[in-house]
Amino acid sequence: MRIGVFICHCGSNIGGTVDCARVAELSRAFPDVVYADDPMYTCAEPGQAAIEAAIHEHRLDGVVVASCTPRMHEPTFRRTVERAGLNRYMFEMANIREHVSWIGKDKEANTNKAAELVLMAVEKLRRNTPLTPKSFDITKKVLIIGGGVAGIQAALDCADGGVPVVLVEREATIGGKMAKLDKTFPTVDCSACILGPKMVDVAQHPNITLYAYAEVEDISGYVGNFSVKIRKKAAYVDWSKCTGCGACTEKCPARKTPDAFNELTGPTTAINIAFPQAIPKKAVINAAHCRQLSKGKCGVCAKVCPTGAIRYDMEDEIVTEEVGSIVAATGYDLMDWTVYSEYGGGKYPDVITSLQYERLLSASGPTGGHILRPSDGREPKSVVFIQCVGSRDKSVGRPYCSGFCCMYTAKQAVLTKDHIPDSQSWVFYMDIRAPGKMYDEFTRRAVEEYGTEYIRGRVSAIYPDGKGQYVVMGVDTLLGQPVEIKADLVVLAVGIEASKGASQLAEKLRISYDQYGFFMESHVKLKPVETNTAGVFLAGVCQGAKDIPASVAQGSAAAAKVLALFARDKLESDPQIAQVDMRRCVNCGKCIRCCPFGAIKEVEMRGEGKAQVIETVCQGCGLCTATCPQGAIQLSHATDNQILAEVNALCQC
Amino acid sequence: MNKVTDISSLRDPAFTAAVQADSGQDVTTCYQCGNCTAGCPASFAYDRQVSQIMRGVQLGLKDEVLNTRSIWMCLSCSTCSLRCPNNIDVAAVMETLRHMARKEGRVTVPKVEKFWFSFLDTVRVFGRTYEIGTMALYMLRSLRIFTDLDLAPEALKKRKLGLIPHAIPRQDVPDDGARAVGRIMQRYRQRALREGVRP
Amino acid sequence: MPVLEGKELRIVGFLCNWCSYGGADTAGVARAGQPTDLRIIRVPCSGRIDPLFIVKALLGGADGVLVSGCHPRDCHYAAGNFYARRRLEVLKQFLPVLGIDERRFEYTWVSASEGQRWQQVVTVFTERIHQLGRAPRFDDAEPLLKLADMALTSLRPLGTGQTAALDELKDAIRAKLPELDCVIGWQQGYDAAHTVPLFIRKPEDVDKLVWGPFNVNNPAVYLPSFKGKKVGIVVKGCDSRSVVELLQENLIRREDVTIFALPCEGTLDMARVNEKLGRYQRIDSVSLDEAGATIVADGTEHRFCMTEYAQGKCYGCTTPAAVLADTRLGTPTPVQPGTVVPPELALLDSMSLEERMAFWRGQMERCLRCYACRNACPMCVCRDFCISDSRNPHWMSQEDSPREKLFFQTIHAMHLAGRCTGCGECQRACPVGIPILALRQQIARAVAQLFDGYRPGLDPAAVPPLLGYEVEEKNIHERDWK
Amino acid sequence: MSVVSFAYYPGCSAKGSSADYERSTRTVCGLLDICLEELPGWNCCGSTPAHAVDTELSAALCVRNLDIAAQCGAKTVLTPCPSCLSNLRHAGRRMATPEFRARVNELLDAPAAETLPEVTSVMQGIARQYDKAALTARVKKPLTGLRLGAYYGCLMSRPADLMDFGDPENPTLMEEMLTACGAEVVDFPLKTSCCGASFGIPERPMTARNSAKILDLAVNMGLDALVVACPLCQMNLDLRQKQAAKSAGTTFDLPVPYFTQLLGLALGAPTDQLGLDKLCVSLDGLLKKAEGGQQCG
Amino acid sequence: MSMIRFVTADGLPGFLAHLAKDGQRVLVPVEKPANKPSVVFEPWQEGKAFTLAKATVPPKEAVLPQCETLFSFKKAKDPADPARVSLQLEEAPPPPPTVVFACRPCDARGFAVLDRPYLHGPFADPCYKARREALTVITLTCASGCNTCFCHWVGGGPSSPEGSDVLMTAIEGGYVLQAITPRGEACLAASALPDGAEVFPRAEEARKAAWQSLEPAPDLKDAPQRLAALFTDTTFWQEQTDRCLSCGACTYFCPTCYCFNITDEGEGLSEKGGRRLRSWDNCMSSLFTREASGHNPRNAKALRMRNRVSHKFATYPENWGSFSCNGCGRCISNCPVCLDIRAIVLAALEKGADA
Repeated sequence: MRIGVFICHCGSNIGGTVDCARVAELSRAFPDVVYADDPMYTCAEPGQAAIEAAIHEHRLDGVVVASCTPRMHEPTFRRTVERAGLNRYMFEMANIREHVSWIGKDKEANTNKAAELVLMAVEKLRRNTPLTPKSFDITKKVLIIGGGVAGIQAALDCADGGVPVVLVEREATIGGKMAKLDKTFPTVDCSACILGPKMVDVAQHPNITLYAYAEVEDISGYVGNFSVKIRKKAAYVDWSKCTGCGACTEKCPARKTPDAFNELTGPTTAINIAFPQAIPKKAVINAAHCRQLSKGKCGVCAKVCPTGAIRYDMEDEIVTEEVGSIVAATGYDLMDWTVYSEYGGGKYPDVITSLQYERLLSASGPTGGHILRPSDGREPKSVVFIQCVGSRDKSVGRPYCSGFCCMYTAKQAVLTKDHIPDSQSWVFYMDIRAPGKMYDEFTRRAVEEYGTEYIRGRVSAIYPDGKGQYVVMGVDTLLGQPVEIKADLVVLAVGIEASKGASQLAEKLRISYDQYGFFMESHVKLKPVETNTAGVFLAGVCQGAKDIPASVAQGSAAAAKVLALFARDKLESDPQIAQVDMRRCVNCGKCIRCCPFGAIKEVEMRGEGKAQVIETVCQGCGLCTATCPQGAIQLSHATDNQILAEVNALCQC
Repeated sequence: MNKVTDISSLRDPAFTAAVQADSGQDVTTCYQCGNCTAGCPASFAYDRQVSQIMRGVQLGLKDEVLNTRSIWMCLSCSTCSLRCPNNIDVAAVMETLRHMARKEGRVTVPKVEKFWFSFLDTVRVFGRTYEIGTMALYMLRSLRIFTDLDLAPEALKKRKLGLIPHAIPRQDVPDDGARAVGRIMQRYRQRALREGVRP
Repeated sequence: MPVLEGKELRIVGFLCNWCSYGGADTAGVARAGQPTDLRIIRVPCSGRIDPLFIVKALLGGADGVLVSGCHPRDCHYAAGNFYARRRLEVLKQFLPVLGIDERRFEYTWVSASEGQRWQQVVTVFTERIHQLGRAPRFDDAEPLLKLADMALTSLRPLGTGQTAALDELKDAIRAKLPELDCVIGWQQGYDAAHTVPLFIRKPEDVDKLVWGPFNVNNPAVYLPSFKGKKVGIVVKGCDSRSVVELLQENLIRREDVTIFALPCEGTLDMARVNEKLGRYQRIDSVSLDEAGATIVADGTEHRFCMTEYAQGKCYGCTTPAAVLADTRLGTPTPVQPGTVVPPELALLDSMSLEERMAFWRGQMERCLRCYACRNACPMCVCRDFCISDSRNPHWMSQEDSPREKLFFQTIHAMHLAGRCTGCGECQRACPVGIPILALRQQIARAVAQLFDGYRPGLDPAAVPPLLGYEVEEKNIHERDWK
Repeated sequence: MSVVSFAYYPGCSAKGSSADYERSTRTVCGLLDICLEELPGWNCCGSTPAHAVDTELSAALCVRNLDIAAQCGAKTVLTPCPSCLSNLRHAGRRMATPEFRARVNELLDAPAAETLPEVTSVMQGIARQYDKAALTARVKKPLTGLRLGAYYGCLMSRPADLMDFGDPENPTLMEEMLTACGAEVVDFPLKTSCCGASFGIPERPMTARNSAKILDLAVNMGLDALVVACPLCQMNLDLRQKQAAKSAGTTFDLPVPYFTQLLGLALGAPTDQLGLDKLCVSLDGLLKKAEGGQQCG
Repeated sequence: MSMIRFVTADGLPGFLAHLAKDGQRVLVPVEKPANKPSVVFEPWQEGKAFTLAKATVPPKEAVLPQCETLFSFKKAKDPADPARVSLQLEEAPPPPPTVVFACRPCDARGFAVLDRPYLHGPFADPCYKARREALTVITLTCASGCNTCFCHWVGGGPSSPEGSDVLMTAIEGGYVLQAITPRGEACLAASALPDGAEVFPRAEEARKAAWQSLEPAPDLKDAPQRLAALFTDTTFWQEQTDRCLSCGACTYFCPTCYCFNITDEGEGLSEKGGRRLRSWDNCMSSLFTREASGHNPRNAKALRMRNRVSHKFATYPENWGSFSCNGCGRCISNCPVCLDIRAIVLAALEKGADA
């Protein structure tokens, strides 16, 4: 073999702590290496051109690039060698940036380590074989999980692009958190007015199948051919008959049912339609509070329903959908702020969350859009907003910034002044994060036009003063003094966390998630919509904190990814899959037994049973290779001999 | 207050490191939210707020920090530690600073230290606290005769303060208990002197 | 390339591409400083990691091996790490019997987001390896030879099968023979003190069948070669476990096999019998009584009491009666509850790590790589395609170094993990008497301990432990990285 | 229930300023079949002054007591005083560090026992034997009609991992006990605020202001009494109540009894065995109210 | 009469020390303690315990090691043009002069069997030749036969001198050493051992007694032709090999099996360099005849057994005029299933007689 080695300086990123020229020099002594160079930036256009030129000039049939992580540029360089006429798998990378130059300061050790990593790559490359992908048919249909604004946007864009969409929403209505908001920053326009039409579009779009009050039960398959089981939860109402007239909700006697849509700021009925603009506008019975379902006597709704839609005997139903791609848009939940005992831990009725405050502000909320204290229904005159409750707080395990609280707090302060002109708002903050378009201007308006007092510091404790008000013990670090404020109402900007069940869904999707449950994108900067599982994309806050415009943008971005994927009629399967050496196979069946994908079947060959890999099903994990005792099944590009060559490059005493 | 601090020359990284090592706290994680100050029951008696002291430690401003009244007025109630969003045991930092100041002989609020010594003196002699004794010693030390005199009638009436020192009864332990305590204090004192710190 | 003398030690890492390799990248992006010793080999999944790679590295001069994959439940391939966890844990418990400090091998889980955790893992592991220092090299060990203590007490009475229902058995075989291609049993070998496998094809062959303490061979070894044919087999209790294990792995079909069983009262350790008989030309007589055998050779009488001369495995045997049988004759032998540490394993247990390495160094010198051990093993299913003599994959060379030979024993032992029934044929077959059974016994002990006392060959319906997993492993716990 | 016995460390104030706490503790434990065996020859834990001066000195003073308990074979030591509890527990924990242990042993007459007993508060000790229902079953004179607040002070519940009192911001054990005694217990938001501690002598405004804040809220909430578990808190809130009132420019008349005193009343102990006479703000009004409640109830 | 020397039992170590001087490798039987003890040939060292028991493993290693490096190679790259690689061969060092001490007549005859193909055919194997020419064989005659050995069936016997340079026979009080070849004479002449002509008759008596103790041997002269006739009778071979496990115990412990395999290991560029290895091969293994295409002319173990037995008792005699089996019986005693080559040959004779 004739191998070329390229040791990238990556500017000073590698060159700063690795003697790249020395590594190149050492590489020239490695087996089959006929050319080695140390370019400044290998991934840049000139760097790639140099590789192509070297392939031609030195008749290379294999290339090793030592630079950053292969998770970043392996595809780039594979295309490079392909352009120069090599098979793309005749290429290996040595990671001398993330694994060497960035983590060690000792230049001698780094240089030696880099050379060894190159040697390992060379030894592996010498055992590489050209691989050719196979193509397979795909199902051009997309599953979108979550019907918040990000999921809605992704659904509409996909549907408009001609792709059939299956939209699954856990709640009885789509709309997500945005549907609960009164107004949106920085324009202070009505949330329902801008989201409502999109929700209606979802309901009416011929390409969209909506499963509301449903959850994804199980996902199998792979990009292009996923099979999804969806659990349609029992609503106890036949939605094909329900017209959303609301007669049932008027007569329902269980009037103390907690109202999740209103963030528990007021009660509702056991049979309920979340809010007037709900999509689908269908009733759902809360079984735990329904007298008929919990105690077996009532049946009022069934009596009053004009279409006979009530079905107390309804059970969950599982439906299966075949799709080619999946967009996860599961959004977020507020963290459980009651861990803050110093803020009463939920004991004080007038210490509420900002989302609850939205419901108090909203005309469709329990107070009809009037700000009234939950404790006594009085209009508050002194409202204290506390930011970063459960954000940037390691002591409650939430060290990250929730991203949008600064902005909505400013908005809520503005709205408070609008609603109650003689009120005074106070905002305790640590830093104001307002980097969006018109954002900083908006926060300034809250101060300059609406007289909101921003106090730089956290709040140590809140307690009722025994006379109807709350003492807020804070600090003004700019003043260098502790401060106390008597408040009528305290609104906590509670931090966000991944929505409930996010990690379980990630496991079903076989995607990664961080320790807080947010889904991992493929690359934090360059692949923010992709996941490491082909065909699965992310939209909205499920990937990390972001506001509405960013969520909508990512919804559209995910849709673009889906449309791009479906622009092809066939997909190419990764050829890095297992292959059976039929002669070695003794048909012991161990590989078939442990393959997680059912990608190995038994076939008959000349009267003997043999294992055979189904190429489009195999995902290339190599479990079979590690299992097969006689080494008859080998994972291409990670064969026993290739890994042994890497081991032997290091361990040959 | 109104002075310009030349941070570049006053900065003492070794001081920051020493505080971190002795207290076991990573002060770099403090992001100056001020929550310690917000909850501090002694803040009104401070010349520098606790969050400002944390800032001083971060910057390595040794004199600024060790010469404060605040480290002497700290109540050790740990409210700051409890509420710190970065899990810093701020009270431990304050106590460390107090120990450092004392060992260097910097006692900005001598009366507090005098009270401690008065207390510990009775313990050394009797093995247990002797409240009247403590007060008497403290009055001697601080030359403040009128301390709490307003309470005396009530306290005496209710026999709140024992007039007789309640030392460790001799019959309780084979070796005189009070003397054992005295020996502990004595050893401590000798060791401190040997190690060159103020006992 | 050699390690940087005085600075580094040789540490090899195997990281899954999706989580831990990404985690190491994340650490790099965060400039999370780490010791430089580690060299990372990127594999698609921790499930891809054959534990033998790790042994290969450790025997080849690695001072430490670190494996990291996705956290349980987070595997990119759904379950690869669940399998890896079991296999790697078994390996970890196996290494000490070779004389390798198990602390030199560690496995853990690091996700792509856990750069800090990765930094911690690398730092802690590297520190640990530096504390342990350079790994002792197998080739440097001074050979040490020690003997297993065979003075053992048995869990059940040992005898010579005097009252066994041999005639009824013969009748049963005769009756069944027309339906079968062959029935495998035992017959007298080159003299009366040795038996060999018998293949009964004709009714008159049945008369050759013998039963007694000389029936040492495990006839189950022949079953897979009869796959697809109807075959009968006469078994001792231990042999029946091999049959069950073969059934469990679908290497034979239940409907093809007819099992004849007599309760076994123990078999003789022919190694020690031959040793005592010494060089002789003729066996004059062999007489059996309930307690043992009396052999007269070249006019000299030798007495072999079963309690003294049984095979090592017989003392701890809890399955003198067949686990599975179609025709079962005679009354089963009672077994006391309890466990006996097999003598070979007890010997290894009594040694320090250094001594164990020296022990194997000494034992392996005389191995000729004849592979009698492998071929006598009923669970060695690869047969003609063993990776020990293959170039692709190229696990082993033809070199005759003790290290290479021990590596083969490790391959065999690891491939038997969760499958070895402890029949001991490997060791019995070894012409030069290397106590290789100890390696299998250690694996079996680890499997039993990790998987709730699992013993291979008892239940044809059980899933072999290393071909299955539990999402929550009861006895495998994530290690602390502080 | 059979009699259980614990080693007992009264703390110095028990012999002086909080003799009533000591008295009522012993009475209540007696009524509850909890035998308290006072450690022979115990010494002062060093309180705040010792640890303010030096951690090792503080630990040495504490460990001497723990060592005595260990010699007596005690597994658990009860103490009524949160300050003593905190010091003893801190010392016990720090002794797990070999270097620290060595430094402390240098100060002692003889090296301390390897295993030192655990220390717990009298309150937790009682709760370990009696859950709410079991306590209610022992109540002879319920405190019906009394509106009480529970005040723990700053030391009792923190640091949380050391003091083991549940939520350090919101301990509820005392409330449970008082509720078991039949009183109406309202959640007192400043239950873990600092009263000013031992600064009463060197820096009177410290105790005065902090105590005033607590007393003020208690009065605003309409409490009949603020129940305490700490000798120092009790002194600051009761003996120094006038100082506090003066600093706040107001007057207070709020009884501040120990929880053991109220427990004793509920369990039917004679008032003279509870040291009620030592309280500066008398409980008389309260007692009358309770009796009235009992009559009504 | 040839040179005769005598050595007392106590004098053996001294004699070995004499042999070992000048760096000569003296391979002596050494017992390896185990529950199944084995005896292997190992280089003698001062103070090292040895035995005179028949070895489990024959001394074939002296001339045909289990694995030998034929040569090693290193590659060097031209720093100016890494594509230019020069290869440097390193011949294996010349073998040390070796004495095999106290092997048995069957073992010594083994060397004679190996000599024919390796030295007397159209091509002499240089590696073998070098080792063989540096070899002195001192053989201890057997006092008796044993249950598995049958040297006298195949032309040997308990005191057969074939292949030996010196024959050594135990008599009371010591051993009589008889030079058989000039090399043996030189060996004895150089020693300080006293003359043993006086006691030689006692040695002859012992040898005679050994011969007399043997069971009568069957006549195998028809074996080559009978076996050849059975070549196509696969049923015969299947019946004979039912219990064979296809391991290599019979061939690897055989003093006359000489098949080998050649593999290259290692990299010319690595520090250790590359090695061309010659290692024993085993005709009982399926791999022995597996072709690159995957086709295997001896797929069944019966066919492989046919090869082994036929080679020893038919084709080798056809080529070289004598059996290649020397009747040491190790293939029987070491076989995990006690497969008995004697029985196969006898069955072939019987079957041929029937026909």
